[in-house]
Amino acid sequence: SSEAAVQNAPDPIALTEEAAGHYCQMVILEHDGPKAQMYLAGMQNPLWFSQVRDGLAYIKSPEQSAEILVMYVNDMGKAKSWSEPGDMNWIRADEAYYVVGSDAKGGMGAPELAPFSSKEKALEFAALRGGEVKLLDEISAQAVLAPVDEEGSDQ
Amino acid sequence: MTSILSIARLELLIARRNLWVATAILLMALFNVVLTIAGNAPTGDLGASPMIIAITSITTLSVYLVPLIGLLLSFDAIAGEAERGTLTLGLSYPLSRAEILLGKFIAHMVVLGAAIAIGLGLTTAIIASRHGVGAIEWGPLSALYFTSLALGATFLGLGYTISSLVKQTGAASGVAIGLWLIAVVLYDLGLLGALVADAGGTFSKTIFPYALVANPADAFRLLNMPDQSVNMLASGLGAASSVTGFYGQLTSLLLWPVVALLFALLAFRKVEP
Amino acid sequence: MTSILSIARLELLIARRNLWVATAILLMALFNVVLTIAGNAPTGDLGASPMIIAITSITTLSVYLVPLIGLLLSFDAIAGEAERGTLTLGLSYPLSRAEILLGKFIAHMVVLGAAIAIGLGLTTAIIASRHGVGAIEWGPLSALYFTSLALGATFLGLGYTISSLVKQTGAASGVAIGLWLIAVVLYDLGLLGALVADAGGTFSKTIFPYALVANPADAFRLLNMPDQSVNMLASGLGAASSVTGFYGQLTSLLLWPVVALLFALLAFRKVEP
Amino acid sequence: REWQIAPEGEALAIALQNAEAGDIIRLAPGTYKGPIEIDKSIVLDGQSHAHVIGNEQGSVVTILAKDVTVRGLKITGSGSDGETKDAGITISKTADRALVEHNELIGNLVGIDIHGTKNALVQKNKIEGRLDHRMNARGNGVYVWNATGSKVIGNDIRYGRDGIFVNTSKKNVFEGNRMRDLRFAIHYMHANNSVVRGNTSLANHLGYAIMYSDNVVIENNLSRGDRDHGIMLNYTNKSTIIGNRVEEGGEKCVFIYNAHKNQFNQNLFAQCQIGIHFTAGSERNTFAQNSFISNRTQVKYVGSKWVDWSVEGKGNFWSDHSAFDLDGNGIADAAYRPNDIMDHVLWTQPAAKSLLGSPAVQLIRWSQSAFPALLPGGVVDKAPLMQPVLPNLKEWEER
Amino acid sequence: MPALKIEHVIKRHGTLETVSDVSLNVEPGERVALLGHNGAGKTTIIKMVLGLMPITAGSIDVLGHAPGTAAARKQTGYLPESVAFHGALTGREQLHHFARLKSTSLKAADDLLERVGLAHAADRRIRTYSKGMRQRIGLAQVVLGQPKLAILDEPTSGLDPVSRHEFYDIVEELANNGSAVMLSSHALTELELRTDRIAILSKGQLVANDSLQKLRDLASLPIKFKVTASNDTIEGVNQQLGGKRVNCQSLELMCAPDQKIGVLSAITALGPVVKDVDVTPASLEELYRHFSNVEEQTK
Amino acid sequence: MPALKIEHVIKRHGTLETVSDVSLNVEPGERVALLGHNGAGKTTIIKMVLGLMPITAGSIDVLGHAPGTAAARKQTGYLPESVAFHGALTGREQLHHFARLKSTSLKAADDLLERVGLAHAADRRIRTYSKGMRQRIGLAQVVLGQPKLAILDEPTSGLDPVSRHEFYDIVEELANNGSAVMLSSHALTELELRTDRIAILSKGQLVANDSLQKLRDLASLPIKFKVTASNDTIEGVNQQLGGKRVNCQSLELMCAPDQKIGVLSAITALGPVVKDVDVTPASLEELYRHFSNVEEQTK
Ligand SMILES: Nc1ncnc2c1ncn2[C@@H]1O[C@H](COP(=O)(O)OP(=O)(O)OP(=O)(O)O)[C@@H](O)[C@H]1O
Ligand SMILES: Nc1ncnc2c1ncn2[C@@H]1O[C@H](COP(=O)(O)OP(=O)(O)OP(=O)(O)O)[C@@H](O)[C@H]1O
Ligand SMILES: [Cu+2]
Ligand SMILES: [Mg+2]
Ligand SMILES: [Mg+2]
Repeated sequence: SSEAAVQNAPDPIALTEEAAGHYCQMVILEHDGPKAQMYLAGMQNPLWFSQVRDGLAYIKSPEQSAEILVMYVNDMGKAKSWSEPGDMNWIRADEAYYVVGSDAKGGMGAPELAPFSSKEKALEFAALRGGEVKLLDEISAQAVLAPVDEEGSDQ
Repeated sequence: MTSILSIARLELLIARRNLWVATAILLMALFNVVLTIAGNAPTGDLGASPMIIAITSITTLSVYLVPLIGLLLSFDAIAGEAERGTLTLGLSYPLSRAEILLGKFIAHMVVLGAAIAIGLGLTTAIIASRHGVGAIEWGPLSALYFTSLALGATFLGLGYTISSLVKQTGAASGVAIGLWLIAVVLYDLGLLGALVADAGGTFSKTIFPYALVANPADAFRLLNMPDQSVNMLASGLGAASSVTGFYGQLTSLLLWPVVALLFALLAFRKVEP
Repeated sequence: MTSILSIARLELLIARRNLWVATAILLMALFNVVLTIAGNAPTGDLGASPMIIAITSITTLSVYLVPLIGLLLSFDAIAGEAERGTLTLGLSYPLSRAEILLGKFIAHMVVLGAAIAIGLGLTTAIIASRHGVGAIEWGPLSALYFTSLALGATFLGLGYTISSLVKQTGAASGVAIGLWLIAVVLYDLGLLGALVADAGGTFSKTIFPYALVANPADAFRLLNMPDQSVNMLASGLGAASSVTGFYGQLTSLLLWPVVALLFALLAFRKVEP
Repeated sequence: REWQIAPEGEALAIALQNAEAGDIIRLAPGTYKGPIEIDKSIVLDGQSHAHVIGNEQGSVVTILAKDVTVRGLKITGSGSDGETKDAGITISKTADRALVEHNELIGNLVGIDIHGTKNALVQKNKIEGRLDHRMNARGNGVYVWNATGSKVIGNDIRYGRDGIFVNTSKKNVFEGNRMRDLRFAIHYMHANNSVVRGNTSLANHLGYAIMYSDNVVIENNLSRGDRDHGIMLNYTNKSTIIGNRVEEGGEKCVFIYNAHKNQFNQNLFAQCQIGIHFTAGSERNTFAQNSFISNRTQVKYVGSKWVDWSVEGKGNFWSDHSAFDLDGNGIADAAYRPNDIMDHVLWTQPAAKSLLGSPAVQLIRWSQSAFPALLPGGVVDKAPLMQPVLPNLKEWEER
Repeated sequence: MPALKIEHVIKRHGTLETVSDVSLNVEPGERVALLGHNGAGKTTIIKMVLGLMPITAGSIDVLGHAPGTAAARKQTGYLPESVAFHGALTGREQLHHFARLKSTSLKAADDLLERVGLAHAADRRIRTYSKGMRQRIGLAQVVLGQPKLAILDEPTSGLDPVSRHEFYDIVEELANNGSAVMLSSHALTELELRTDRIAILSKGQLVANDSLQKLRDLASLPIKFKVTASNDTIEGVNQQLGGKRVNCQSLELMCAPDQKIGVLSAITALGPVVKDVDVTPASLEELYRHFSNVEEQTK
Repeated sequence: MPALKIEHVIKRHGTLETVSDVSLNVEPGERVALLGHNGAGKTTIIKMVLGLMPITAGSIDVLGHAPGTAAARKQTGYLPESVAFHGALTGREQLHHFARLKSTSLKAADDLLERVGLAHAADRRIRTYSKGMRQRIGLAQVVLGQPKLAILDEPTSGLDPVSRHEFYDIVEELANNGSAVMLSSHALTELELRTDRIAILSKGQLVANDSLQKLRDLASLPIKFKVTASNDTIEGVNQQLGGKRVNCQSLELMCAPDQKIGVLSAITALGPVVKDVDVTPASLEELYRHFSNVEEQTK
């Protein structure tokens, strides 16, 4: 995105009780894991995503309902724990390091990409939980768009 | 003034004898009636009034038909006289070239105006007979009428320009059809292509809104389309939206006839009979 | 024969100076290239060769463009001469009217033939450069070429007919555009309407297939889209082709130019300069 | 033994304490003080005129024993703590085979909480949630958590958050319920191998929200006037959606996000802005004999692959497909492509909306029907039906 | 056998009869001029002869063929009254084309271009030609291929005096080579020496059809003398010669053609008193008027 | 002040110079004829005067205004060399239109239709008019509104002899009312009595510009006598008069204009031997050729 977009980008806001996931329509405050918020041109309030994966899926999907101004994700390096990702530790999605392919599950149970502002913390996480560290542009669309079908996941 | 009117009178006479008037009226009437009746089939979902539905389809149609009729009425205006040899004498008369153009313009506007009026009149009559007089919405109807006139006037002007520049009827008709293609289809196609290629970059935000409204056919369409999705767009365009909104569209549509006639005058001034 | 060729030569000269040749070639080339390039993009299980895809698109395009170019080349042929006053002398020369028509026809066919050939040549070149020379299928390509010529010839003939009947360039151009609309758009629309109204009755089974093939534009389309899978994707009227079959379509397409030229001759015979 | 209890003093509490397994406690008309706990396999029958009022703390009726029946009570006055899931009736982990029927649960945070129970049967209750609080702070009509073999049948649920919220449960049946004025009518999370059949969802935000679940059968349900989506599949696989009727919806009749190998058969999707919106990662779903009628956009699918929406020569019915069937086999002679290149442009370039209705757009639209070469990938129905196969549903019957 | 035989031809446009029972022959080698007021029907007759217009009644025979047949047109050259060419062509291209149509050599066309004085402009577009230059192209194309019958509708209109003479030279050459020439014209003077016969049309009817001399004799119009003397002698001259005083120095006399020499002698007999004498025979125009009026009066 | 003042006007088309340094005035009430071979540049000059064509160099003043200005056009009447009208209109409609443009009464237009002899065809489409009839519409429109300057490019082309006279009557009327008239023509004879001054163009240059009489004097071309005697006497006549034998009955003599009477007396002195004498002064055509050739030779 261009310089103008950077300057005009709205600031992130704290997660609220009303925040409902863009895809699942559920209250996302109740759920574990990092979240994402996204501002679209011409819209006052951000779109919320119950998982970072879904936010990235929105970005990487060919559909667009409006221009994306900015997306923020929780910096899991500053989160209290996986289940308490934090209120105001938002970082720009295009500046984050993501751990892709770890065993971490998002708030709803799908495989999750863990975002960090610091590359070191990301590497640390990857060492612990598996996966590799990638920048936004390096994440393939397939990684967030491919169907999730975990045969053995149900009891 | 009498001179201009006399020219207009004569042109009308010729247009009538050449069956242009009948053709234009028939075309507009036919398509309007078909669209109005087709649009009134009970689909019943969108919740739009029958009048608005009719106006939407007629707008879509008019984008094609009004420029076409305008160009067909005008492409022969200068070239035809030059070929027939009547121009030499005409230009020696105590009328300025502007007056000659104006006379022809008035005549052709009368033809166009009559054709559009009859077409819309039939639409109104059909709707009134099916849904009662209450279903008629005079606002959008008259907006459509007057913007159609402006659109027609633009293409009359451009037609005269072509006719003056080319000076041969055969060639003029070709160029006119080319212009029609460009203005009505290819221009927007280009914009669309640019949008896709640009993928939300600066073109989409800064140039596109102006480029869109700069085309009189687009300005006309946007002005007459009540579709909300179109107006909603303005919000996404930021600063450009105010310029390209209703007033921008109206300005474009009102400016174009003037500009086109000025072009025509400049081109006509260069014609040596 | 020399006379006919001399007329053809002269008409070609005039067509070249009037930029008709350039316009026709440019139009065909532009659209063909766009379609060929665009048609080579999609992936997936369409199961057709790039050549067939391109030919299918170009066929559909040609249904519109070839008649249009044909009519634009021809509408002025008689009316223009009548208006310019060159017809009187021309008709006193020791050529029959058939020969005069034939001369013009040859010239216009050369223009049309060149335009189509260049368009198809570009298509072939693009495909060869992308998929190798092996991807070129000469059979469908030459079929498309010659049927395009037949389609063009038909509308040249009809254009001469109009030009002879109307005798005024301005009016002739209007009638020509009307004919184009009817043949290319409204006729099929009417058939569709009849099909809907008839709802599978006798019309659909007995008259419709013949009515469809009776339109040279439809016959042309059916002839060039024989591939059932592509046809399924392309047009809703495909199934009717099975009734009249290849020979029916071919007969229609080969008969039409002859009939159109006969019409033209009859009309031209009636012209008093 | 049968107990006849009048609404006086601590009679109910005493009866509950003294009853033995197999006893029947019948309550005379009148109000009874809650909360109560049932820890024996008894039948508590309010005979439709007994009203148990909780103290706004915790659940009003808690079933702890197996094989308990709670019938004919009016229950109000639960607590409001979402964490502890304060409910009108809580069927706890130990209360296998509970039968809860013909009760009227009004204004409780959660109506009935099936909490880790096996084989509970909840039927023909009338549940009205709260209208205070914000939607998200309200409770669900029936909350099914970690339960197996539950049957929720014929309940009439209104107000509150979700009508039936199923979480981490399996092999349940949800049948013939009516849900109105809710967020989701039925909300599935991590609930496999269940059946959702014959329910009615009216004017909710979302009708049937199936998430993170496999092998769900969604059959013969009705969604009418649901604001966002009629049916939503979110990370849901291998499910069967058959014979449902989604109509007069708001945004989308069906929304599919990252769901695959699902089967859609003989459903009706009518009068929505979008018939089916098909997004990322949704593959190998099959669609046959569905009817798409008068949706503004029948299908929204952005993808460069061709997806055939017909199964063994039978496709779907599309109300906007103007095709013919000259050979009379019931299958249209031309394929149907719900989306064209223009749709793709509009979905990817929102600014292009201003060109809607322009000749250029019409040209492109027309080209897609005329020039197969210009088609982007997308949904193709190679065997569209000429006649719709409409699902036959029983309308909800008022008791 | 005449090259052109027009017999009892009638042409009607609706109820309007524009040619009424006209019969006229043109023999090979003969030059016939068709005269008549505007709208008399000259062009109409010509178009019928060429088969460009159907004949309402009567018959026309062109070199033994029906008008408009290929055989007739093959041997006919025609110049329309308002000749026009496609402006985008050059004169040479246009004439070469005509040469090909008439199966004549291109060399002949080039020679003709030279002959009608267009060699210098032959490769310019006809669009830039002056009116007379276009007319010359028209003339050149008639002569191409030595037609057996040449039909020229107002061939000299727009031509300058010198070209006119050259044109009639060409016509004479044609006739000498055995072609029949029918031309319509309003320029009477030039016809005097350059045509063999004159046919006068009036309101669609043929009112005269003979050689100039015969017509003169038929009409026997008076000859006019203009005698100029000095101021003081004119009175006497007038008394002696009679006639009408025009001004103080001259008078006008008329006499029948056969008295011409007698009158002349009488004038010169007056000696040096007479300063000048002009003798004007009845002009072709008077003859034309005479015949046109005869028709008027008989109506 | 002249109504039309052309000063050192040059016109070039690319490298082709079609009008070279022409200066010419026309006074109010004066009738000037513009002569010249085809392509001499007459029409070019006229178009420049009307402002229909830009002037390459020099200046033109029309009634005190620049050519082509509204003021100039307001007082100018013009007849193009190939006048044309829209065939779908009737003569009356067309002339009424012109009358409106010139702010003249429709009655005047109707009267003019009568005067040019088109009253009977006034309500027919111009498409059906004969060439001369169209030319008459053209003439009528020039005269409409009594222009101060009338520019007529070959006005009599296509007109029959009678209409030609009527046309010159109209021109005379115009001039008498103070209009300046400039007309181009190739019909020399008719100019003789009907114009005040003759300007001859050759290859874009003005080679003569004076009254006919003055031009005659300037050129002093010989007078021609044709003497006819009987077969047997011609020999003697020839010996006595000199000259050239034309055939066995007549001979031709030439003399300077001032010897005319002398030669005539000599002829008549021969008495009855002489059967006929024709006296032809140098025709306008010879005069025209003379001046055109003078130019040729000086080149
Ligand atoms: N547009 C032009 N380009 C080049 N030459 C031109 C153009 N217009 C006229 N001429 C040339 O200018 C010359 C003068 O033409 P003009 O029409 O004035 O002749 P004219 O004296 O009127 O002849 P005519 O008696 O035949 O009417 C001609 O040689 C003509 O070919
Ligand atoms: N199509 C027509 N319909 C009606 N009248 C016609 C038609 N064509 C010609 N006329 C009339 O026929 C008459 C003869 O016309 P024609 O052209 O033969 O005259 P012309 O002798 O050639 O005259 P000119 O000397 O003016 O060329 C005219 O009165 C004319 O108006
Ligand atoms: Cu959920
Ligand atoms: Mg004539
Ligand atoms: Mg000229």
